[in-house]
Amino acid sequence: MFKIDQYAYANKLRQMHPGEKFAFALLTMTICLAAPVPLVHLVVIMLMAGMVVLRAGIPARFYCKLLALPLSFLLLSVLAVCVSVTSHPGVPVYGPVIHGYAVGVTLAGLYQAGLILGKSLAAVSCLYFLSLTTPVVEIISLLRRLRLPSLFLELMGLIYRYIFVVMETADRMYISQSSRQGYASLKTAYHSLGQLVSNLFIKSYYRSSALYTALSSRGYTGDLPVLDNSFRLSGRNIIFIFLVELFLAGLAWHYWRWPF
Amino acid sequence: MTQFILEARDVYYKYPDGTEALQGVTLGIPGGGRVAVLGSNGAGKTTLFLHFNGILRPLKGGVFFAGEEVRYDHRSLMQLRKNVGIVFQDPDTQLFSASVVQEISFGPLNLGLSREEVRRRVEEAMAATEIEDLKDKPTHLLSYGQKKRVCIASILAMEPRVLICDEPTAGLDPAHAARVMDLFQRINRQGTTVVLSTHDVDLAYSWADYVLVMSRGTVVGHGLPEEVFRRQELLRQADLTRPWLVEIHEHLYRKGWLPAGLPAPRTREELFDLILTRGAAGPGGLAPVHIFPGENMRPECVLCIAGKK
Amino acid sequence: MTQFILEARDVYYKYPDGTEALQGVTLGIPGGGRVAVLGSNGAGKTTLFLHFNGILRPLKGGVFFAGEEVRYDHRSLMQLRKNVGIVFQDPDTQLFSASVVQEISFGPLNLGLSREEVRRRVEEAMAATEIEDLKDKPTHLLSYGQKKRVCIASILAMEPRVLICDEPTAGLDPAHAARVMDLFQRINRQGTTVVLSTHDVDLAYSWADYVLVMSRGTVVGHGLPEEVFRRQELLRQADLTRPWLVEIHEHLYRKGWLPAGLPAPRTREELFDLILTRGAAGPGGLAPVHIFPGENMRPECVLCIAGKK
Amino acid sequence: MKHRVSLFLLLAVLLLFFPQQNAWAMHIMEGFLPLRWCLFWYAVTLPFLVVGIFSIYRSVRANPGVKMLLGLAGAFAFVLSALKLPSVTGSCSHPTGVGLGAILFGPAAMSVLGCIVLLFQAVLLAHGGISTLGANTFSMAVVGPLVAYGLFRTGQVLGLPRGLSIFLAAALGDLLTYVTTAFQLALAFPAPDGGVVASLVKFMGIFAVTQIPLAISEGILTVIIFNFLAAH
Repeated sequence: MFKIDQYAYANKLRQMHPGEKFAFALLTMTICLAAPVPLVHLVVIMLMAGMVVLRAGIPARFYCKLLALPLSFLLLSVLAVCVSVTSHPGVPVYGPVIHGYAVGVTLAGLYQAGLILGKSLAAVSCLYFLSLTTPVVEIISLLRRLRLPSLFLELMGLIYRYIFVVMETADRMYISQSSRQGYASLKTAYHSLGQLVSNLFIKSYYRSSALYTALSSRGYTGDLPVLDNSFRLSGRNIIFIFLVELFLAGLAWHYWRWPF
Repeated sequence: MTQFILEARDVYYKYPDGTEALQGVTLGIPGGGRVAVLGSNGAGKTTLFLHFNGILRPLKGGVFFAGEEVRYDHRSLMQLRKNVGIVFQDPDTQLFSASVVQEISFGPLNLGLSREEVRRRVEEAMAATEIEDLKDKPTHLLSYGQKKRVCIASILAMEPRVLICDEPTAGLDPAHAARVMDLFQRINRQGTTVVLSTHDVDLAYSWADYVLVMSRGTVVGHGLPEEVFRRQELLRQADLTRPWLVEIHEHLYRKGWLPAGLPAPRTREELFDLILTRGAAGPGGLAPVHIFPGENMRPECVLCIAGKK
Repeated sequence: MTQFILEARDVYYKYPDGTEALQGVTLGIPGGGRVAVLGSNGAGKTTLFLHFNGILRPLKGGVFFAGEEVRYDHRSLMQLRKNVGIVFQDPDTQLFSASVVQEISFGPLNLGLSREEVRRRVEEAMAATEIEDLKDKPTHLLSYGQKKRVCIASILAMEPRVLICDEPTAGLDPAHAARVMDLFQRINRQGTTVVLSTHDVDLAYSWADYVLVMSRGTVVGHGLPEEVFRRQELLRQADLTRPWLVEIHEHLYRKGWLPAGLPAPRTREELFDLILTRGAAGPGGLAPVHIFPGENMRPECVLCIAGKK
Repeated sequence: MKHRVSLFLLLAVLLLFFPQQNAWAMHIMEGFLPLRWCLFWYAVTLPFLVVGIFSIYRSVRANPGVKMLLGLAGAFAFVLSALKLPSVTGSCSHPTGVGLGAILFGPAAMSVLGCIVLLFQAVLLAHGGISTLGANTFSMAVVGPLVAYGLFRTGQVLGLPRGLSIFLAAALGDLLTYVTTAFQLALAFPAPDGGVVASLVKFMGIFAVTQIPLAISEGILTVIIFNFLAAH
């Protein structure tokens, strides 16, 4: 149902320890966020693309599509950042002047926008690396080892599991409605969607009580203990991650404020 | 071509998740027929049905209704969905409304009919499916069998020319299943083409007048039931078994107990009748009518009579 | 009394919405048996199962496990749920985890076993249900049949003395249904009592060694399959049909083609074997072994040989 | 002021040519906020999560079935946000379910459910992000539900027609979620001339065009849903 999720279960880095992947993604992301160094961002974008496409074996076309996904938000927001409105004649603004206000782009604004663009793409690459190689189940197991509240994690597990079930139900309802012309006009569409959502809610409610029954029959009394998959830590991977982070941090340190 | 009301020509379809559900399906549904589409889980039956209704659009190939290719614009789709109705397998995902009447009127109202016309159709559909007494009941309080009939009524009320039904008897007990199949028989007699998918070979054999066998996204065989179900290799390939009637008939005939030249029986009653009246005659010859011991006789007596014969 | 591992004595149950689901059910499940509970939709099969596991508490009457009445305190319930496992009909309401291993480990962990013991049981259960290769797959990417087997494994891992399964073959095609039934056969052979509900009379007849028939909240008949399925009135009352094998055997026997004194065949193969080897012998006598024409002979030849006999 | 209006119009025209408009634009994407703001919003959100977890914990203690109910509710919320909502402007968008969830489950549980749903949107759909999870949770799972729940309750107390209070709760809950997002962005990126306020106007201007019709759509949908729920 979700391509990212499918790849998470079927990629070449599936058997790598989730802790290693998690640390690699988050440390790299932190360096990206902290360092206003375009070169670092560029290196990270390349590095993650390499890891995802070459090491994990995710098709390059799919990865490119994914990278284009957040562009609509990014371009809109970046527009808001770099467009300035000013009445001070001193600031160099490139754009039309309306009633004495200059509306346009400043050099500094442009630079800031570029910086945000690069930084966001780098951070997104880190997120993609994690979500394309690590199944949600393993992430939850990892968070359990990191001592997050078990209630929160159990809810995460249940929600993740039932997203797919509820989604399929919604899908079937939508198909059944549209085969009966439920979405032929805007008015019927609102009507149908309203019916769909309320029905989906009721179904989910009944399903939750059926699930409670089924789990009670297996001895549920309030906790959901489960056995986690075990993975082996790899010394080589840890050294690799350490070296990469060291290199990125060094790069950031050296080129801080570059090129201005 | 014109005798087919629905046709698929070399249809390919791949779901967004990569499943290649249809891989070059070419088939025709004869107008006015009772068609059974057979195949194991995941053979592509439901995907095919969604194409017949314009919900899915083939990646390659075309779907034809009454000889005309389906274009996927608004008007063409309206026309298609008006004429081809699908009853899905799980009644729970099809029923939305608070009451049975509201549910059945959903489709006709979307067709833009007048209130009176909708009311007439709803009543007719309820009468045909024998659910008049459920009229004001909330749909979620119905039993499984009742829900199934409400689903069928909600499609019937759109008065489609083709009624497609996905696994109509799944989850029903024998008595309810028989009622549903009776209903389809009646609908078909009134001129509606009825297509249904199933993996119950016995049911398909007794009911259908045309059979399509699907396996792994293609049609691997089609024809009259008595022909299709004789092809063991085909059935094996599609993960299906042979109908009881065909198997037992063949065994009796090989053994020499049933004469050749007679068509294979299509229902249990036909088979038992055949055993009763035709059994043990010489090849081709007419069997003498035995005086058959009644059900109330003790088994030993039956044996004696039979033994002496 | 002691030969029953599970018993219900005069159990009444009414759902909060007013449905009177059980109205005085008295029955016993023989330990180590293969028991089929038959009945139409809404006969009360699922409600009964929920009583056997202590999920529902009878309004009147009592449930007994191994001769002891179930008290509804925490310890007694845990004890019961450890010994009686239920596989529900819809796998999606039973599988709460996206990971197969996590899912199976939940029950054993609730029993308070050590991690090593749980791991051992999870592995055994996966081996028994042949799902080792699904270990790294999430449950939402499994097929219906695979989910079903994960559900069964998750109960097996608790090593219950009684395994109850609600409609195990509903929604499965013949090939998958046969695999599931095979699995139950193996589980039973290892000493576990297996109880399943179904409305497939053919399946129940071939598989079970004890049959219970329910209708409208009561048990209307029980006994050995060959006895129960001979009682047509009982089956009609419960909205069931007679198994194919029973019907055909009876017809052949009445006709005098099959000798008396032999037990009715329990599988297709047995029947065809019977026709082949025993057919047309005199009453009670041993039938001569015919040299049977092979499958490759032309039908006419078969007929000639058979006819001359 | 007039000039602000003309700027608004300029951007509005720009946006009409912009292909993708959807409610997911309300999630601040991964890497967009500077590190210190990420940490700040995590810190602000944390107390609400703690309160939410404790409130859920108490409910589960009283009735273990609540856990399954909330699990399904969270899945439902996720699916809701993935549905296509026919917008009055003709394009398609996605409901947020902020108002619906707040009225059905209360704001305390919504903070936890919302946080999990947002996390899954980031991981499964690549909308939002991990670094911005704190900020997004604050706007969508704290402010939105609180506003919606407050408005709904106030409407009940004042004796407004139920439909109207539901509409206001859902529409304004939606709108305030977006205002919060704009505020978060403005704080992180103050304009060189005019500071946070000027920046806020810019961000509001950009998103208002898409969000106001959406808020209205969502309000209407939520009323329809509650009418159906009442009928069942």
